[in-house]
Amino acid sequence: MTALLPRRGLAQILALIVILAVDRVVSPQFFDLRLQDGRLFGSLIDVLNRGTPVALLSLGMVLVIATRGIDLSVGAVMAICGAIAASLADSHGLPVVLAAALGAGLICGLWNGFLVAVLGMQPIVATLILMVAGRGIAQLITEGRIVTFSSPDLVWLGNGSVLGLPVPVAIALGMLILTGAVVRGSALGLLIEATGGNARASELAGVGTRAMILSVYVWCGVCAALAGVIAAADIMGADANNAGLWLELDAILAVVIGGTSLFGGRFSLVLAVLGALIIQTMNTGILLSGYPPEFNLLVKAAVVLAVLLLQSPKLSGFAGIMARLRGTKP
Amino acid sequence: MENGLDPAPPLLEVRGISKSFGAVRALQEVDFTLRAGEIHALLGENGAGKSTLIKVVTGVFPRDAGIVRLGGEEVAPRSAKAALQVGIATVYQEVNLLPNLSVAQNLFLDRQPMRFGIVREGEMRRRAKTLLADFGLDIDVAAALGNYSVAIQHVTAIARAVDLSARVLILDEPTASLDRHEVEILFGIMRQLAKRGIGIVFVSHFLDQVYEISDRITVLRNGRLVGERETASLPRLDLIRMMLGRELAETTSVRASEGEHGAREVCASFENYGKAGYVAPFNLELRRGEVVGLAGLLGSGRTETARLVFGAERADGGQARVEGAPVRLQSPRDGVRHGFGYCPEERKTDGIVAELSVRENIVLALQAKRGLHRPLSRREQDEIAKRYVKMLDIRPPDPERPVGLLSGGNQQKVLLARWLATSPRLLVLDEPTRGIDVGAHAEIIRLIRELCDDGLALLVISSELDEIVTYSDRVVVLRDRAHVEELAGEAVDVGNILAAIAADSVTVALEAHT
Amino acid sequence: MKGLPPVVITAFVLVAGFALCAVQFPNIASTRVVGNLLTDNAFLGIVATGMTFVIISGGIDLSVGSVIGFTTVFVALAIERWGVPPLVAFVAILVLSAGFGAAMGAIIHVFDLPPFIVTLAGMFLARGASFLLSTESVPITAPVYSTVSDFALRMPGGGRLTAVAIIMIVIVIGGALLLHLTRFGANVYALGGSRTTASLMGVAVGKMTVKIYMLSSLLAGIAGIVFSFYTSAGYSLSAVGVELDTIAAVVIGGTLLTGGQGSVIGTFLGVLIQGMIQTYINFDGTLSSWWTKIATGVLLFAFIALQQGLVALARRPVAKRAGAAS
Amino acid sequence: MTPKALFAASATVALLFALPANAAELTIGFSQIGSESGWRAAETSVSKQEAAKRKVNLKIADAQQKQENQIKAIRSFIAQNVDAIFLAPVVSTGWDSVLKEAKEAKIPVVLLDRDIDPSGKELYLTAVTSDSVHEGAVAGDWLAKTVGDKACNVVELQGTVGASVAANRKKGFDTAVAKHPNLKVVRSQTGDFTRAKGKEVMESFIKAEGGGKNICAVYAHNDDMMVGAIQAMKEAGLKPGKDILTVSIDAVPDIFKAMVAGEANATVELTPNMAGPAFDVVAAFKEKGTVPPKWIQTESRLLTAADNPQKEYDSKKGLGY
Repeated sequence: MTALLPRRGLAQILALIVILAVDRVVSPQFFDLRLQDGRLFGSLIDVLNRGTPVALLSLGMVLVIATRGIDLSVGAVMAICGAIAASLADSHGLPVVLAAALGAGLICGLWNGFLVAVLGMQPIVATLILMVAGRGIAQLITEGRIVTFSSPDLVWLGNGSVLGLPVPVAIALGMLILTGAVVRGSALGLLIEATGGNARASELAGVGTRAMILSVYVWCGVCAALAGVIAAADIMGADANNAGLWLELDAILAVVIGGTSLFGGRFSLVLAVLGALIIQTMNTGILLSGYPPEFNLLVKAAVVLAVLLLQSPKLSGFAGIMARLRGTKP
Repeated sequence: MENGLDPAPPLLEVRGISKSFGAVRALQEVDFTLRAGEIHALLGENGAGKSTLIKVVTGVFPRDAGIVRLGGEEVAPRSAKAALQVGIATVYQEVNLLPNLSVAQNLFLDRQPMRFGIVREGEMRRRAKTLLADFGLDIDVAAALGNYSVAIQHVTAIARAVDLSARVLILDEPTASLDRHEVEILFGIMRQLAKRGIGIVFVSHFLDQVYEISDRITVLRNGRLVGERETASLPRLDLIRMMLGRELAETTSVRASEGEHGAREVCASFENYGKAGYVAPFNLELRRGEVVGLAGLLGSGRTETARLVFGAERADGGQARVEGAPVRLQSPRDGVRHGFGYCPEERKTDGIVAELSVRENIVLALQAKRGLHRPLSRREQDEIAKRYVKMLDIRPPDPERPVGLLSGGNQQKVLLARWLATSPRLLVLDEPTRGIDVGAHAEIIRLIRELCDDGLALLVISSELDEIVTYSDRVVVLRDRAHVEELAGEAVDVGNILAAIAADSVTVALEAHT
Repeated sequence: MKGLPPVVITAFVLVAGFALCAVQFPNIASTRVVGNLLTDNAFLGIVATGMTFVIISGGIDLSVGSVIGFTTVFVALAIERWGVPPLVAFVAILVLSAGFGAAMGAIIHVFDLPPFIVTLAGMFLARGASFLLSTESVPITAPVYSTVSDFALRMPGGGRLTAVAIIMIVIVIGGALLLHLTRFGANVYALGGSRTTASLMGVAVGKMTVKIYMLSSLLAGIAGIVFSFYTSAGYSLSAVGVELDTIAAVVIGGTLLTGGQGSVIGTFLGVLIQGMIQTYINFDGTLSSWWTKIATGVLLFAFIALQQGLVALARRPVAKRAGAAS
Repeated sequence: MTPKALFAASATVALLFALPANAAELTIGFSQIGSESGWRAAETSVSKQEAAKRKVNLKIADAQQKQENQIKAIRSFIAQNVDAIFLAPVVSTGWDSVLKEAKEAKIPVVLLDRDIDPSGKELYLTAVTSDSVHEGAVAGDWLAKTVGDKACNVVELQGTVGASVAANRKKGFDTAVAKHPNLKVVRSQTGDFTRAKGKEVMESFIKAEGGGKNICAVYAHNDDMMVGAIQAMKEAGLKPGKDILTVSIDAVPDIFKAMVAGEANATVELTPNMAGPAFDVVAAFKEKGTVPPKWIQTESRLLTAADNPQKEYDSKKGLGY
């Protein structure tokens, strides 16, 4: 029993199950799945598909937060990279498009990392700069219009399917595995956790903390770029005004729901992605429920608070339940 | 101090206190008595229950059983604040004041002199000035506390507690980060306070200091009371036996026979090495199988020397050599690459990563040295962790326990393990025994010797001269951020070191304060 | 006084920036523009004053923009639809917003949750609640509104010192006095230094946390009322994103986001710097939407970098205090 | 800090500010809402074109969708003593006091695209706007006419919650549809005026309404959301324009592209040229003192697949949508 359950994450899994159950109540066909044009079709797939951008953002964000940072610019970076991808899509091949977009994300990440790791700015302020300017840069690229494209390659990235799964979902899954492999397969994970846990001590132990901090912002930029490309591919156009708008908050929320502390240290990629899914399950449920949209934010606020309270160390009652499930004493 | 025959009830009387955390019984039926005007040492190894007792008495932890009487009246404070209100104040080792506030605000936080709801800043500063003058401090009280030395911060904390009309003052490891001179000042203040009738509980690992200042001693072991004795009638060995529950030589002197070191191979050398405004240029040779001690007052440039040697600070002149070859030490990474290791003085802020496990803390430096792309597999990590947990007797022997939950001594061992795992040629230890209980203390000294015998070069900083003399082959004495003398062989003894430290200024200061 | 050097630097940046703007657009150097600067940023100045307390105490409050939005809607509906006298409506909303802040503070303290997330939920909640009240903008026609919004002290040169500007200045001064001269203010700094230590030193950390967020929400409520004076209307989408402007103003004003240091006056100057950037962009009038954003970002960077550079420069010559005992 | 460093720093800032100002006969300040949609961007670029035609020096202040920024912009236009102020109000209320200031400064104000609350009638010269309630009604009438007597379940993609245009377009549509009991709005959610949200919301509508079989028509408050919804329908294996009727508002180029492909049925045009008539009005007012009517209503043309969508697309695609 103990071995089967994850060390952490029970609160998140429970929350997801409860929200799924609520979704089932408001929308009886929630769990229906069928094959449509070689691709799975149903609300569950929508949850995965729509959750992809935030899931990708949270993959980068969780590493940044693990180093005690925060990246407010990811929404703007999404817009920039989506705009680049859309502008190039009809004149260049997919590899060039992807390279340009991801390269731009990498540069954005380098800029943030430079401000935080080298100039020593506080992460919120440092990334606020790109958050403000970045959307402007994206609009500069698109000149304020929605740049549409018809390149089948890029469209496939948004709407195609792999083994019945939508491509974005497959990409997110791939990125999760890749990030996991890079972070846990190399020493990066340990060194990031050490940097976030105690930067001074890690520096004295010979860890290149600046390089760690720089690299997580770069990775965060790349993840945001990929999310931006997918968002653009999804609607076959780059909407610089709205792409990724306020998604930084959702990504931070996903990471925190995933149990990673905003004060850095221990992190979990899988749980961060699970956090993103929790948010999207809730959003999809709201859309399916048919309630007037005026209620959307209230429901969101209530769910966020409930999930956070579930995790709170101070709620000993729940901790007791968790402990009993794990078969240990509180 | 008054004589021991007191007709009145004792100032603080603790009877039958018990406290359990889950299945762990931290305190069992502990009694403790403190008289007015006495300095009472509370001793015991880490984990003996000293901190728990203090926290139960001051209401930080609720107690399971027992009573606390203050001046004959039963008290049951629910929080540190409530304890303060009834007159029990605690000053911890890590000064619990706010470095970002002014000294005056720190002294009067939450009780500033007010008029019409507004803090009377001038009045507050005047009072702060007067208050600190009683303790022999004349400083700018409007400046932020963080600008001052740890000693001044400590005195400020004590001044605050006393001014809060504390009748019982609990000092938890107050001397741990003070140099000798500062300890003298603190002891002067303690004696003065005792004369005023305040009862002082003194927790310390420095037995010399305990004998110097305390009137009586209470010893705890494994959550139980071992006994209470008059200090004057308790031989040192008996005390140690009470604390450890076993026989142990107080210190083990195993200094290598001199004459040999001249022949030893030089593993790192520093010529004219220094940094303006930090440490004056110095020459230093570190040889295999040799311990070099750095002695001097706090702020004399010991830690600064260590940081330069390791590469944590960049030198602005001079040449460092490793095995004869010139090297540049620009960052800790350079130091690590050349096979250096550094256990800093501030374990909590500069040493451990509290949240991470013992295993992860141990492999951290080795992993950093190997680089990202050559990760240690989980199996290798487990093996390394297991090996060092066993070798250094880290307790509890659970490599997956977050290191922040370990005692100070065990954290120190984890840090040692971290560097040993990198197979270093030179290890720099800054106050390796500070804040560590007697048992672990002796163990760490033994370890230092063993490492040295294994061919490691060691540079050790310590404020405890007895200790430094015990293990050092050579001792470099620092004063005013400069290396002033190097003692070797027969010359290494406390008297010579003191003489070198004292030179002129300090003896004058010491006289002025005693 | 605490945090003086950053304040001086921010003040210098403001004056230098203003001079440069005035060189290019002489019209800027008029009392009219200065009056506009104060009037247009009145609500921001008020809410930033509250945010300064929160940030110095080591927290953050993302809900303020939504609280402003909710306040305007509530006030408008109360006065226009429910027939409540304006003063009563003001008192009601201030009680309500203070209670809202207190609840967030209590959750942060009791459940030991990060303020960023709790106030983010608060932001959703307040905005959602204002949608529930009304999604339409509601004009306020009560006579007190035209009286207040038409009131202005004439400055020489045609400038107007409006009622809302006066309210803001009073609150900024009040906030500065509260922060620097009272026990509450000292406790705010104490919390920012270290919550645990502050608690051990006798500061009632829980109560302080509740009070600080209460103050922030209360000031957001006042800012909401000022906003409703400013626009004579209540609108559920008003003041979206103001929390970020506010945080930027506080930071430009020299307050550390890590807590423990900062000042209300610095924040006030930060608000004016932001207002000046916008005034400049408006005067220029050739910047398209995207250049406006980019220019704002570049200027934000320039100000922060300049300030950091100057602070570093100012600190360098100061040798570390020896601090030896007598 | 040294004076030298300060000087260097100031010089850097000075560079940022050193952008040239140009002179022209008539200077007009335009407080634009922002660039939240393609239509808005087109309005801005058409305004610039029209200004260039008439040699008007147009100062555009972008408010980033914030009323407070618009008020600031108007105040700085007044401070600059411009000849006239154009205002595209983000919200209908809250302009009284700043417009009073403009009136005191004798600067005429022309509203573009959107009207303000009636209480402010005497504060502006004229309003060049469409009637967004009417737009909704045109869409509703078209749907009623097209469907005839058949029962028809309509799903609605609303604009941003709280936006007055969204409320008006909903109101106009609801009124028109209410006259036909066979038309029923079964689901209504906000798509925030964006393609991405429009697509996401449509996806969930399709799931909730039996895979789209129960939906007979979609009404979107703007074309961008409809473009997203069309994609959602196609991905669900439905044929937009045939299985499900579409009607939306704005007439952006991409909706004509969809019409050409037979995937969209109708749109209601909102012309981006609001500034043109406004310039003429201001010029006449300045030169001859001609007082224009209080409301210059632009036409809300209904455009369907029958109206040569390819031509419409070609004429609009260069306008900066």
